[in-house]
Amino acid sequence: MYYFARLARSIEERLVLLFRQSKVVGGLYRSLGQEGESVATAYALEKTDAILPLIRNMGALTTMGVRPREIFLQYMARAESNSRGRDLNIHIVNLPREGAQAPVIVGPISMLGDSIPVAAGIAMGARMRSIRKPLVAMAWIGDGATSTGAFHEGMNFAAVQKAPLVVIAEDNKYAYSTPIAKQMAIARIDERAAAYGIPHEMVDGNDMLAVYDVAKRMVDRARAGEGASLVGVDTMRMQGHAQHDDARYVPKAMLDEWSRKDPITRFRDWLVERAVGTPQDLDDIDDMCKTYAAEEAGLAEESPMPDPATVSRGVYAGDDFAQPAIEFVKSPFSTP
Amino acid sequence: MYYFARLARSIEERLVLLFRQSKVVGGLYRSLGQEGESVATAYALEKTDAILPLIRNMGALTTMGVRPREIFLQYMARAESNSRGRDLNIHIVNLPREGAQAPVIVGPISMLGDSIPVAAGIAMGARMRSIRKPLVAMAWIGDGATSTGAFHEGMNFAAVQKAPLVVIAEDNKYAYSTPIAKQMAIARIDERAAAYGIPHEMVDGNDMLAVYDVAKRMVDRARAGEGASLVGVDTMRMQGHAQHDDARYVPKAMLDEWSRKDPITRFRDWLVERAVGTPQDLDDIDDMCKTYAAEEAGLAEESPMPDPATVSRGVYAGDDFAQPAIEFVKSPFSTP
Amino acid sequence: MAVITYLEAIRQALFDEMARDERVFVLGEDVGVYGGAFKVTEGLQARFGEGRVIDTPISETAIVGAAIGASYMGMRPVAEVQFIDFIACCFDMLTNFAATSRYRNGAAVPIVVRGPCGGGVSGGPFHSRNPESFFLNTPGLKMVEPSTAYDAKGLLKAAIRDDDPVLYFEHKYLYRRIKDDVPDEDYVVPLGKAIVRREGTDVSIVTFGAMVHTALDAAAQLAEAGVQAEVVDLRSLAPLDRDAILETVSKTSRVILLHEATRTGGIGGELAAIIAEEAFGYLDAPVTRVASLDTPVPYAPPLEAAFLPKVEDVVSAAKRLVRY
Amino acid sequence: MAVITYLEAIRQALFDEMARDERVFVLGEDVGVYGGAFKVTEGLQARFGEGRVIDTPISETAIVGAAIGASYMGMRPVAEVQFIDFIACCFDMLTNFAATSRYRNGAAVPIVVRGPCGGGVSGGPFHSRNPESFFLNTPGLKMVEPSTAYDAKGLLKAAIRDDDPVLYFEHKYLYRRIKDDVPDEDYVVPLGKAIVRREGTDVSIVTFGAMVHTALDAAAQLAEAGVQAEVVDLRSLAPLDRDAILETVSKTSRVILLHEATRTGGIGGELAAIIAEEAFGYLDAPVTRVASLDTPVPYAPPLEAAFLPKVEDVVSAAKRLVRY
Ligand SMILES: Cc1ncc(C[n+]2csc(CCOP(=O)(O)OP(=O)(O)O)c2C)c(N)n1
Ligand SMILES: Cc1ncc(C[n+]2csc(CCOP(=O)(O)OP(=O)(O)O)c2C)c(N)n1
Ligand SMILES: [Mg+2]
Ligand SMILES: [Mg+2]
Repeated sequence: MYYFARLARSIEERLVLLFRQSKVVGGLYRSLGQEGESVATAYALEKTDAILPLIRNMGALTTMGVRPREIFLQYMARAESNSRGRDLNIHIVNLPREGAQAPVIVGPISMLGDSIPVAAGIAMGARMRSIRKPLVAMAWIGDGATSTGAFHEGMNFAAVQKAPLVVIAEDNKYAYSTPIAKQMAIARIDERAAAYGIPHEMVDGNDMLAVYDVAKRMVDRARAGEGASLVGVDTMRMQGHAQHDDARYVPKAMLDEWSRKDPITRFRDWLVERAVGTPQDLDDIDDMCKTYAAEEAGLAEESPMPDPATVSRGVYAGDDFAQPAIEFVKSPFSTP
Repeated sequence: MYYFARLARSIEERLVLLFRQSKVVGGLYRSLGQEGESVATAYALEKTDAILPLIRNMGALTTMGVRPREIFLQYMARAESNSRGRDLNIHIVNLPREGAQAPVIVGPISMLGDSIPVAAGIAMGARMRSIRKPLVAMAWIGDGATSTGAFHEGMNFAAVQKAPLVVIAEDNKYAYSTPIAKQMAIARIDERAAAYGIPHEMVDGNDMLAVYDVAKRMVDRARAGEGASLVGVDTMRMQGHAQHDDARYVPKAMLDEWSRKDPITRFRDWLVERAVGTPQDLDDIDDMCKTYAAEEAGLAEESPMPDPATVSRGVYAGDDFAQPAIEFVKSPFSTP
Repeated sequence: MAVITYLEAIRQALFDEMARDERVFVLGEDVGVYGGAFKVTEGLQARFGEGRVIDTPISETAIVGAAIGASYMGMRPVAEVQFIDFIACCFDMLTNFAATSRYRNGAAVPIVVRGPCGGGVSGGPFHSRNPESFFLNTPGLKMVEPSTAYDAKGLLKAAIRDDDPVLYFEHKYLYRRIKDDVPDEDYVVPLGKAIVRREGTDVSIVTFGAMVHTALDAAAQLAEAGVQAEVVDLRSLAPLDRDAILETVSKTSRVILLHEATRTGGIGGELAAIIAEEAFGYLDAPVTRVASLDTPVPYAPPLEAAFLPKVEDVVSAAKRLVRY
Repeated sequence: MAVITYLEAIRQALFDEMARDERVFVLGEDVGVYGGAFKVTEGLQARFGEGRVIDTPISETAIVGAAIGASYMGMRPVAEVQFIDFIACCFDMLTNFAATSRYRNGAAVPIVVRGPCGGGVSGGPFHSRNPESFFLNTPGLKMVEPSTAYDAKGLLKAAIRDDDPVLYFEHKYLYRRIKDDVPDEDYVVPLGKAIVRREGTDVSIVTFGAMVHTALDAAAQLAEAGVQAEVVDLRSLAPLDRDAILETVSKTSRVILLHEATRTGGIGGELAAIIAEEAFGYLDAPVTRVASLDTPVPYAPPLEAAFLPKVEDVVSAAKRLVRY
């Protein structure tokens, strides 16, 4: 888990450099401070389960083995990216292919909340097709996005259908500039689930072990056919909504307090205490992630921009214009 | 309250006759068995508050003093109806007019759930304009309609804004043919409100006094500036969704059981026990309602159908085509 | 061969496709036990079980969203919108998620979203609309609307087998009012292909859905007046059969665009543009639209009658054109 | 008089109207403390307080629904949709509730729903759309889209004072790219009135929004080639200024319909129909649409450049027409 979280952060740090060189097309959204929960929740899944991440779930992608190059290709809108430069950042899709043992990945569309009904359908569809039986779907949703009608309809339908779906609701204190108090009148985001009659728990999102523990329990019950559930994670968005946003609306004291709770540092300290790894081992991993991210970014830069001649291809079926499949990599560390 | 509930039932019984004579245009939706909760909730309001009833809240209209003729005019799509024959059944609207002390009435549009955000806006708007300060808005919503995204967005916004809104969620066991178990995975409909951090209570919807009691408390707190709340009423739709639906999907035993709990009969028995009225008094009221409904229906039948020449009028402002105002009547009985 | 109603033809298509392909399933409000508000799905649940005929909560966005998700996993969902007016409640999911999925990531969305459209039954402003032009400006969607029982069955089978999201509009006025011969054996009516319902040389009436019958009645009256009208039934609204449109215009040089949706912003505009751009040289008279009035759909019968396009409207428009 | 940006003009209109009329208030996502994603509402909350500049949850349907309800109580709400693409999430509330209210019950809905539309900034499929034709078939709504700072201010003031629901589309590409003279004193640009941006005799380019500038560049190039193009800026998309459209066609007999929305099902269809119906006699050449390609809006700059209508496209279309 340490590696996946580190890698996520290294990828984003590399993206910041590319952004400064204006090689990133459009906006760049950081998950700084939230890498822990993204990784620890996805870590509770099988490598063949389904994920529906949002823009801040880079850690879910590294954990499921998405090759970093894929992410750089997307952010730089290159021809070899999964969307062939047609859609933004981590808007990537990987559907079940004959034989392939890869995870199902359905990246977001920008309309917040829409991924929840789709996640319910993926969970139900997999159950009907008995694909990789039993498949569990995991979807992440921001505090702000839980206010959308699509979230409500999708959660309620998943609950009634007892769909094998685990939803991770991220209270990172803000939706763009809007503080959570203007978003909902409940104290704990997981109470959103009370309206659907499904199990829900709140967890310290910056404590990776605690997050993994809750997520694993919810994933297990989903796989056992006990239906949908929601995990509320208490965390903090440590930067602006995107690079253009200096987030001056966030109280400094709040950031200071949360910076002391950085999930990666906390997990690192725990590993050292428990002597699971020495500081040296962990520094090595850090360096490895930095180098790996740099290499992958370099490879991605070699990919050309899309050919304008292809712009009209693939709107409908019947034209053989296929999108490149996502490449997955094994982690250098054995994963249970 | 007895009178208003009786009158609601008499109006609908008269509508059934008109329907059989195919004088009703389109469908006819009964509130048989639910007149009690519609009346008892609306009875908790001031006569100048705002209501957003749905098709089964005939009792809310009688309670707020809408003249029965208005309802017959609407159902028969007559020229003098509030919608001039342009919209169905109780889709009527009465907005604040200079000087007038009438209630604000915003009938439904067919898209279920849409009335909740509008209700939130009415409550917030009245507060901003300090109209009849402080005005309380009451909206009714069916079990099925609580599954819509519009319901969720409206409830959440009203909660965050502490809008003076009381929502009555009617668990009448079915949404058309769909039993509540296929609609939601919660045992009590009022738990929908747990997602919004607002007070909610469940009440026996066929016990008019209990309903009034809860509704009054919620209305009082709304008026006191304490914000939105939700009342869940446990009741039963005693007929099909509309006249065309024989509801054979409803277990006979269930209907028998509920018919023993008829809200009007129960209230009547209570009045007699407490000697508030003799059986004779109440029979007189019953007859009075029957006769009144019949007279009003007769008057409505005298109204012509709309003139086709007016069909294009009043789509936009600037053409002086005005809709007739709703007529209100005082109840023959003094109301506290 | 059997003579069946438009409604029965739709039911048969669903039945046949579910029997043929286990990936096909139906979801929507009251489609199961009740068999749908109009009984289109009657008997399906009894035959295929609750697992493949799913009664949903009142959640159009969840219905379509779940259909998209299930289709990603290899299923072939057919979602019912109880009245097509309520498709407005899932406009976002259809236009932003379903329509763009293949273009963005090569992820096919083989779903069908079907429901009853149209007026003439005193349904009022919220149970009578014709929504085709809401979706016409969104590439990635397909749309069809049958005018006969034969097409109702053949188009629905084609839509279910198609690999793109298809909106299937069934005109509720036709459900039980029209009957025609429908083969028992399997057949499809290909998407994107119009058909000439009546040959003529003087004026073309390009239309679809319930208005095809209005057009045919008008053509019959016109024949008595010595005017030979050609009636073209588009059947598919996206993609449009440009060849068929241009062919009839080149033949008659006079065209009426007839649709039940309100005039301004209706599909008649797109048709007029195609003709004005590509058949300008053939035209001997102005393109003429006959459509509903620019108001919400009124409820009272006399108002709705004044609102909807009538046979006389088509006849007089045609006479104006031939006199031009 | 002061030279200000298109964005500043919108901000001033909001500021002036809120100062002028206490019933006017603003609601939307991040419009308060942050001043809006594009800073259009910057400074409003500081001046008018949290009560009149309301930060909402992410709930477009609630935003528009609450605006309708507040307008029923006499308020004049101006709702912001952070990117106009998200208007798809309140399509139902706008087309079914707001649009029909006056017709059904004589209940006015004086609201404005505004937001940034359009491409050219690598926004991708979900932050670049032009939604006018989604709404063109719904009577009861009005729509405007300014192309200059002067109109941006004048049209927004007119929209806020109008007694019907108005959709106000602001093209994000123009926000900071164009500046022009705007009076300090109060003025409005009336709804429903187009304006001729450049006089010409050989060909008409009927357009609006950011494409007005594309059209003017094309007209300049054409002038060098000896072709005098007239550029008509519609400004209002509903209701359309039929007289202005017919007048320019009668003058030049050749017309290009230019819009940024994708071609099929775009507003060009309605314009073509009006012209084909009412100006047929004047036309010397086919009506010609220049619009974006029929695909979702692609993200990568080379793709988006190929997708959007370009000056050259207009120039060559014009040359084809004059040669016809
Ligand atoms: C339906 C919809 N409305 C508005 C937006 C614009 N928007 C993009 S991100 C964002 C804030 C999201 O906040 P949250 O859901 O808490 O996620 P976070 O950014 O905090 O991870 C908004 C308002 C959108 N993407 N979709
Ligand atoms: C958005 C939407 N979808 C579907 C419908 C069709 N419809 C009308 S009434 C109804 C059932 C409503 O059930 P419920 O909300 O429980 O109210 P009840 O009829 O039981 O009083 C349905 C599905 C609708 N009106 N609106
Ligand atoms: Mg957040
Ligand atoms: Mg119900």
